[in-house]
Amino acid sequence: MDLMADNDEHRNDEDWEGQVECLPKDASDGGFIVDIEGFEGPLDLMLALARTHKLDLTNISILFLAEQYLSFVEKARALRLDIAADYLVMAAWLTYLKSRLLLPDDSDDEEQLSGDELAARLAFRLKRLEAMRGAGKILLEGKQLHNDFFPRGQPEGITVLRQSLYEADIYDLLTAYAAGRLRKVVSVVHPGRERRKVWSIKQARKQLEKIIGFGCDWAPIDALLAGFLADPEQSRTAMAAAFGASLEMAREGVLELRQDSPFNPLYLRRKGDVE
Amino acid sequence: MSSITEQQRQIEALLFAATEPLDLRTLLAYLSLDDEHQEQIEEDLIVLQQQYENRGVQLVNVAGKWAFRTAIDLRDLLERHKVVPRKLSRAALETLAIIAYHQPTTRAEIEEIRGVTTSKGTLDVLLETSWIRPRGRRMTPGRPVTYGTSDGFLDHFGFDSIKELPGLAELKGAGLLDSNLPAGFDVPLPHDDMALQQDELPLEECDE
Amino acid sequence: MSSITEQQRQIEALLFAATEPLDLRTLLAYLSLDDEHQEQIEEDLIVLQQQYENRGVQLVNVAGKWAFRTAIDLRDLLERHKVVPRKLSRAALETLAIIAYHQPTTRAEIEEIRGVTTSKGTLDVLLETSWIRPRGRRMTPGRPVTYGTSDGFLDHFGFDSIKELPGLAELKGAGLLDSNLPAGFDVPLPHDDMALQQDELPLEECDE
Repeated sequence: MDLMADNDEHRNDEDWEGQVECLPKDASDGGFIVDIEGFEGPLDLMLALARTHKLDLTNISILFLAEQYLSFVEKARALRLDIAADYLVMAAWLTYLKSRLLLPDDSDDEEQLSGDELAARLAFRLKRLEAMRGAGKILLEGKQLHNDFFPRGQPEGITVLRQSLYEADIYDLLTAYAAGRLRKVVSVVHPGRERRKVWSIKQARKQLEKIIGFGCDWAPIDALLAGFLADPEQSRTAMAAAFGASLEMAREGVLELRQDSPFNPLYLRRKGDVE
Repeated sequence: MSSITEQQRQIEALLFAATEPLDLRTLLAYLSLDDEHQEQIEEDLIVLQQQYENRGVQLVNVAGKWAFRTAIDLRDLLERHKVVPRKLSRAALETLAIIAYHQPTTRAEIEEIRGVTTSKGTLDVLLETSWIRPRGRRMTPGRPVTYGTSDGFLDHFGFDSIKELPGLAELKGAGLLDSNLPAGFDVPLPHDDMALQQDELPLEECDE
Repeated sequence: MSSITEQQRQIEALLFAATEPLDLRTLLAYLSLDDEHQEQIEEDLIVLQQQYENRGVQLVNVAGKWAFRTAIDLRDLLERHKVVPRKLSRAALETLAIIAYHQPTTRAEIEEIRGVTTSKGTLDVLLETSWIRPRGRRMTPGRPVTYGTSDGFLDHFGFDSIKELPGLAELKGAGLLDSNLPAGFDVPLPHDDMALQQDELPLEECDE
C-alpha cells in the first residue's frame, strides 16, 4: 500500500504544515524521503496517518491504523533511517495489540485488559490529543489582547506614594545615647596615638634584598625578619609586605620559596648561587 | 451621556487610568472604602458596563477584574496598534492548551497526553509569556510541580474565568478532559483557583 | 449613555488605544477618510467631548491634538498614599539622643560628642521624622544651625517635658552606663525652651 498516496490534502492544510516534509517528496521514481523528525512522537505520527486515510477518530479502526503505523515504520527502516526509540516501542506495542485483536480472547485473567479495551484506550489518547490541538488552535483564533481588543494606549497609571513613618522607642534611644557617650570615653583614653607604620612591598623588597644578599642557604622568613617582627607594631605589616615581595622576587627568579606543608615555616633562599 | 454619580465617575477614572485590570478589593482600597461598600461598587460597575455597552470602548470582566478595552468589532480599525506576538511553536501551543484544559497538571501528565517528552524549553517559553504559572506540587512520589494558567492568560485571551474556555462543555462531555481514564467516566473540570487542590502541596515544600 | 454613531464609536476607540494624542489628519487617515470629512470628524469630536464632559474621563484638545484624560478633579484619586513603617538607624538614634540631651546643639557639636562624622542624610532623616527642628544659629563663626527636639518628639516618646529624660544616675541605674566613668563625665539636664539661648541667633538672620 502506498503509504502517503494522497498528500495533496496535507499540503493544503496549514495545520499540518510542519509535516509536509514528512511525506514522500519524490514518489515518481519510487524513492521515499521520510523525515521522521518532523513528527512529535508516535501519537502524532498516528494522527497524521489517520488523517492521511481520512479516518474518523470517533469511530476509528485501531487495527487498521496499527497496520498503517507498522508499515510506515517498516518502510522507514528499509530506508535505513534512524528511528527514535519511542517510535519502535510503539511499533512493538502495536504488534502486540494486533495479535490481541486478531486472536480470540481466551484469557480469563480479570486483571488483564482485553485487546478491545487496549484499543479503546489508544483511541481515547488519540482523540484527546487531537482535541487539545484543536483547542490550542481555537484559542489562537479567538480574541487576543493587543490583537483584537486593546487596552488604553496611555494609561496615567495609579501611583503609590510611600510615606515613611519612623518608629523608635525610648529604650532604643537611651541605649544609643549611652553607647555613643561610652564610645567617646573609651577613645579619649588613648589620645594622640602615632600613626601606624605600614610597610610597603617596595620597602620590604629592599630589606629582603639586603638580608638574602649574604647567603644561599634556606632560611625561614621569620628568622630573616626577626629584627622587625620583634616590634609588635610592625610584625604584621612587615610579614605581609615581605611575603608579597618574596612572591614577586620568586617570579622574577631572584629567589626560591619552599614550604613543606600548610602552616609550616616559609623558607627562602637566593637563587642561582647554588650548584 | 446619561447621568453619572460621583462614585461612578471615580470608578471610571480609576479604571481608565489603571495599567492593569482592577479587582473589587483594589477598587475599594483606592476609593478608601471598606468592604461594606462592595455591593454598591459592583452595582456601579454594572451601570458603567451598561453605559459603555454600545460604545467604541467597553468595560469588560477579565479574570474577575475590571478593565476598559476597545470593542472587539473594531479590531480592523485598530490594525496599526497590533502587537504581533511571538508565534508559539506547535509543541508550545499544544502544551498551553493541555495546561489550560487540564489544570492543575504536571509535566508527566502533559507528556502522557502528548505521547512525547516535553522539552524544558517548551515550558520555559510558556512561563516567559506569563500565561502559565507553577501552582504547587502534586502529592505523589517525586512531588512534581503542578502547572496552571495565570490571570495574564485570562487577560490576554479576554476570559473572565477559565470556565469560558472555548469548547469546554463539549470536551468534558466527550470525556476528553481526563488525564487517564477512557471516556465514560465523570471528568473533572479544569480549575485555576488560587487555592491548591486537595492533592496539591505548596511549591516551597520540596524538602524530602 | 446617549446614542453614538458608528463613526463616533470608531473615533472613541482610536483615541482610547492611541499611545499619543491624535490630530485631525491622523484621525482621518486612521479612519481611511479624505480631507472632505474633516468638519464631520470635528463635529464628532465635539459631540464626544460633550458626552464625556461630566464623567471621570474627559476628551481634551491639547495643541490641536485629541486625547482622553482622567478628569483633573479626580487626579488625587490616582495618587495613593501608603504609610511604610521604618526603623531609625543606630546612627540616627544616637544623633537624636544627643540632640535631645545636649540641645541646642550644632552638627559640629554632635560630631564632637559622637566622635564620628554625622552624615547629612542622618540629620535629614531626623528632620523628616519631625522629632527635631532647627532652632536658630549659634553665634560662632560660620553661624551653624542649632538643633533641638520638637513637641513631636515629646509626643512620640511619651514625655510631658524634656526634663523627664533620665539623668546620669538613672542611666547608670538602668545599667546603660557602667560605673567606672571618668571624672567629669556627665549627662546634661536637657531643656527645650522655645526661646533662643543667649548664644543663639534667629534662623533667618544668616547674613553676618
